Amino acid sequence: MKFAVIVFPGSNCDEDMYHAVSEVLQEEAEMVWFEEADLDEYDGVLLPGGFSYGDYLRSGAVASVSKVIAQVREFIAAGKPVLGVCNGFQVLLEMGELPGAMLRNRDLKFICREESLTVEQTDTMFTSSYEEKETISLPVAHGEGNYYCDAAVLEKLKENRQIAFTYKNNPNGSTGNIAGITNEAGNVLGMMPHPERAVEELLGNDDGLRIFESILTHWRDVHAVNN
Amino acid sequence: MCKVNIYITLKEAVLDPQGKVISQSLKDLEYDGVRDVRTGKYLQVELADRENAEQKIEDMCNRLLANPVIEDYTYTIEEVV
Amino acid sequence: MCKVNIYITLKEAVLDPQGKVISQSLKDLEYDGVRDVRTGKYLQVELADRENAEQKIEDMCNRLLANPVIEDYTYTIEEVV
Amino acid sequence: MPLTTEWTPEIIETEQVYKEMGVTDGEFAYIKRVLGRAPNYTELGLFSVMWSEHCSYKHSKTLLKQFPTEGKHVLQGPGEGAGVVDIGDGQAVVFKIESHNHPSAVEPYQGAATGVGGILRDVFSMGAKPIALLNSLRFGSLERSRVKYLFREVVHGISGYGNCVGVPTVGGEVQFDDAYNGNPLVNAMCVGLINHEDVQQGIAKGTGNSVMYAGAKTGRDGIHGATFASEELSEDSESKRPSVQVGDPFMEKLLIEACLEVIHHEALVGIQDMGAAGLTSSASEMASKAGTGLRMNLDFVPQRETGMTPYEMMLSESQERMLLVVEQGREEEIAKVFEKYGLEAVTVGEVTEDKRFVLEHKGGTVADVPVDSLAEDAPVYQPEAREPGYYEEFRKTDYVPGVRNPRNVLRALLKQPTIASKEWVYDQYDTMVQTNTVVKPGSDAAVLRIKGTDKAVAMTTDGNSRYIYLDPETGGKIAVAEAARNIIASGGEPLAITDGLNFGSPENPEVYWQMQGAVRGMSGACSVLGTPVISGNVSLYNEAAGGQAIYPTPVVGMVGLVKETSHITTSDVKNAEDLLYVVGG
Ligand SMILES: Nc1ncnc2c1ncn2[C@@H]1O[C@H](COP(=O)(O)OP(=O)(O)O)[C@@H](O)[C@H]1O
Repeated sequence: MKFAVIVFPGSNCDEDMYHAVSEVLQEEAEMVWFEEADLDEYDGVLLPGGFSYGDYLRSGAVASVSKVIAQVREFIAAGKPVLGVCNGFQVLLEMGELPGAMLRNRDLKFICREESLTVEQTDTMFTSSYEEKETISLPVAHGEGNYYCDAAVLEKLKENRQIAFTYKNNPNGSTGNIAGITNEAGNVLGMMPHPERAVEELLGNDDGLRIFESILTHWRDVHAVNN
Repeated sequence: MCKVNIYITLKEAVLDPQGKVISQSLKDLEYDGVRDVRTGKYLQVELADRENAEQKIEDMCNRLLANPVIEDYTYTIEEVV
Repeated sequence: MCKVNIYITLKEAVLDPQGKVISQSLKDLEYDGVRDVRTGKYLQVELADRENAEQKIEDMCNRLLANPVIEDYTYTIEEVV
Repeated sequence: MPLTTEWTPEIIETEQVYKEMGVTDGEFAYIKRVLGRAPNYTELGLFSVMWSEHCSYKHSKTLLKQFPTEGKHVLQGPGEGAGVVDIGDGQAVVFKIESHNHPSAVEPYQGAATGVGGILRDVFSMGAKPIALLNSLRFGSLERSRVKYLFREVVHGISGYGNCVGVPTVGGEVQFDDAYNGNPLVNAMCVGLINHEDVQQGIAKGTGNSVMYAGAKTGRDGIHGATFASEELSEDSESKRPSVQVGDPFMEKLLIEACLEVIHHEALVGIQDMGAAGLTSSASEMASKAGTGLRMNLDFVPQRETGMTPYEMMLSESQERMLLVVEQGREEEIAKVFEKYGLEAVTVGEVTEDKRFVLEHKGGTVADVPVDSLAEDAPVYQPEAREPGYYEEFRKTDYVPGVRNPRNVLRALLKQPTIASKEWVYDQYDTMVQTNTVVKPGSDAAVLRIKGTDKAVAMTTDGNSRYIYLDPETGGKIAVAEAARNIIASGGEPLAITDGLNFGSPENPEVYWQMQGAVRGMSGACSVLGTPVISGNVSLYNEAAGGQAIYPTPVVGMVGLVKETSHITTSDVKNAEDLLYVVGG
C-alpha cells in the first residue's frame, strides 16, 4: 500500500507520520509537498498534525483552501482512505468533509499528554483492529481541539455511527467527548489524538499502530477481492 | 482604494471560554458593572478598488475568513481617496 | 446598561504575522485587489451602567485587555435601554 | 537628547548624545581615535550595539576565559552560533543557551517566544536540525498578580513558539523567589543534531562573493534591543517599549526547512542568524572572522516599513532573518531554495578585501568603519570585586534547621511552588513531536533517541540560585554537579555544558564578586567532571527598578550521551515493595 503524507507549509508532524508508516508499519510512503501533489498514484492520504500556515486565522483554515485540496476532495470522493490527525482533522473540518468545527480548548491552554480513549466503532476501515469499547491510550497535543457541533449534528453522528473515538476524561471540552469521527461514507477519519506518536514500545506506547494496521488490512481485503 | 473592517464573532450558541475568563478577570480587578464579555476577531482589509467590494468581502468571509459553523461576521467599508 | 465594542489592533510598526498569511492566502485565491490585511481583536463588553463608562473602559484596556507595548485600542459605546 | 532624531556628528559630540546609547566618554574617545574623526549617527549606532555588554561581553570576557573549553568530544567550542560535540558515528550534537530576560519583563509572551526563536536560529544556522528545546525560568513570588501574569504569559510564549515550529520542549526548570519580583529570567536552550560534514560557519570568505539576506523583512522593531538588554530595568524602559519584537514561528519553521536544505548547496560559503544587533552583528562578525571586509547597499534590504533610515535598518532586531555568503554568480540558485518555502533571499552586498565595513544608502556612503573595530576591539573592563557583607554574616552562623514535626515540614516543602510539580508548565509544551522523546519532563533529564541508531542523548538545565547566593563558588560547583547527576541517573555520560550567566550589574563590586565565585566554581566542576563549556550566554544588569539585583543565577545546560537505549533509566518508583537506597554523601 502506498501512502501520501501531505506536507503543508508549517506542518510539523509530517515526518512523524512518514516514520510511523514507512519505518514501523513498513509500507511505502512519500512526503508530498502541497504544491506538487498528484494523488492518483497513492492508495491512502495522510493529513499530518502540526501548524499549517502557523494556524493563523483558524487552525487548518488556510490549508483548507490551498492548492492540493481539490485533489484531496477527489480522492475522498473516490472512496479511498484519508486519515487526518490533529491539524489534519482541523483541515478536514474546515474543508467541510467532516461535520462540525474546532474551538480553542476549554481551558485556553495547549495540552500535551496521554489520554484514555474509548474505541466506539470497530466496523470502520480505520479501527477494525481494535475491540469494540476497548480502552486505549494515545497522546494529544493541541490548543484547538475542542470539537463543536450542534445537537442535530451530534444526533446524526451517533445515528450513523460516525463517532470513532471518545475521551474518557474530556481534556478540552469537546462536544460528546468526541476525539475522532468519520464521514458518512466511512473513508475519512479525523482525530485529535496522535496515533503516529504511539507506534513504538521504546517511546512507551504502541496503541496507535493498530489504526495503520486497520487501514492496511482493509486495503488488502479490497485488493484480494478485486484481484 | 477602500478600507474594510470585518468583525467576526462566535455564534451565540457557541461557548466563549475566553470571554468568560476575561469577564472573570475584570471582576477580580473590581470592575463591578461588567455583565458579559464576548471575544471576536477584527480584520482590517485594504482593497485597491471600491467596486464590488461588498460582494468580494462576503465571498472572502464565506470561503476563508469566517467559519459559518461557529462564526458570524459583519463589515463596514470606508472609501479612501 | 450599555454595550461597548472594543477594537484592539497591533501598533503600526509591529509585525502582524497572521495578517501576512491571510493576505497571501487571499491573493492565492485570486482576490487581486487585496493590498494589506491587519488582524486585531474585537471585544464586546456589556456594562451595567453607562456612567463613567469611558473611563472604566480605558482603564480596563490599559490594565488588562490591551498590552500598550504592542497594541492600540479604540472603542465605541452604545447605550441600551 | 532623545534618540528620535538622528543628530549630526557635532551635536553627538557636544551634547554627548552617545551617552543615550550607552557609550561612555572613554569609549567615545576611543571610537574617535579609531575613525580619526567623530562618528556619524549611524556609525555611532553600530558601535553602541556591538560594544554593548550583550554583544561584546566587555565586563565578563576575562571571567569566561577561565572556563575549560576543550575536550576529546568537542568539535566546536565557544565562538560560533553554538557549540558542537561529537556523539560517534559521524554525528554530533549542537547546543547553546540564550537569555531573553529584559524583553520578557515588558512583553512576556513575545519576549519568551522570540527567545525561543533566537536560540533555534543559533542552532540551525550551524546546519543542525533542532531536536529539542529546554528552558530555565525564574519568577518572583506567585502571590503577586503581576508575577502570575508574567509566569503564565512566558510559559504561553514558549509553548506558542516551540509547539508551532515542531521542536519538542523536553525539559527545564522554574524557581520562584522574591529576588526576581522585578526581573524575571527567561533562558532558552536548544539542542540540534548534525552530521560532522554538515557543520557550517558564520564567515564571509572570498572577495567578490555575495552577501544575501533571507527571511522576514526588516521593520523598526527591536531597535537597540542589545543595548536595552545591557541596562538595568527602569521606569525609562516604558519609553523603550516599542523595542519589543514580535515573533513569527510559522516563518521560522519555513526558515529552518530552507536553511537545512541550503547548507547542502555547494554555493553556500557562510551562514549566520541575525540575532541581537541584527544586521550589524551578523555582517560584521562574519567579515571579521574571515579577515575580510563587507560592503552593503541598504536599498536592497527587504523593508517592512517605509522611510527606514540606515540607522534603523542596522539596529533593527526583527526576527526570523538570516545572513548568507554565497559564491559570486550563484545567487539565483540559493534564492530558488528559499523560494520553494515562500521566502525571500536577496543580494544586499559583497565581500571585500579591505577589512572595512561600508554601508551605502540612496547613492551615498552612510558608514565606513574598520570591521574589526566593531567585532573585536570593544573595550574590556576588569571590574572591581568586593566580598558582600551578607556572605561574612552567613559564614558566621551555623544554621541548623529545627524540625519538630517532619510530616508538616514535608507538606510545607511540597507546597512550595519551586518544589511542587511543574506539570502545569510542561503540559503546555509539545514534548513529543519528532517522536524521539523517550523520557519526557518530570524525570531527572530528558532523553531522546537518535533515529537509525541505538543511541540516545540526555539533556537537562539546572541551577539553584539560593546556593549560589549563599556561596557562589560552592553553588557554581553544585550547579554543574547536579546537571551531571541528572544525566547519569538517566543513563547518560555527561559530555559538555552550555552556561547562561544571569547576574546583576557587573559595575557593582559585590555582584562582580558573585560572578567571579560562580565562574570559578563552575569551571572547577567542569574540569573535574570532564564536561567542557562549549557555548553560553551572559545576561547582566538584571535588576529591578530601584537597583535590587537578582540572586546570582548561572544556569547549566548539560547534554550527555546514552550509548544504548537499554541504559535509559527514569526516576519514578516502579513497583510496590521495591527497596529504596540512599547512595553517596
Ligand atoms: N557564558 C559563556 N560561556 C561560554 N561561552 C559563551 C558564554 N557566553 C557567550 N559565549 C559564547 O560566545 C559566543 C558569542 O555569544 P553570543 O553573542 O551570545 O552569540 P550569538 O551572537 O549567537 O547570540 C558564542 O559562541 C557563545 O557560545
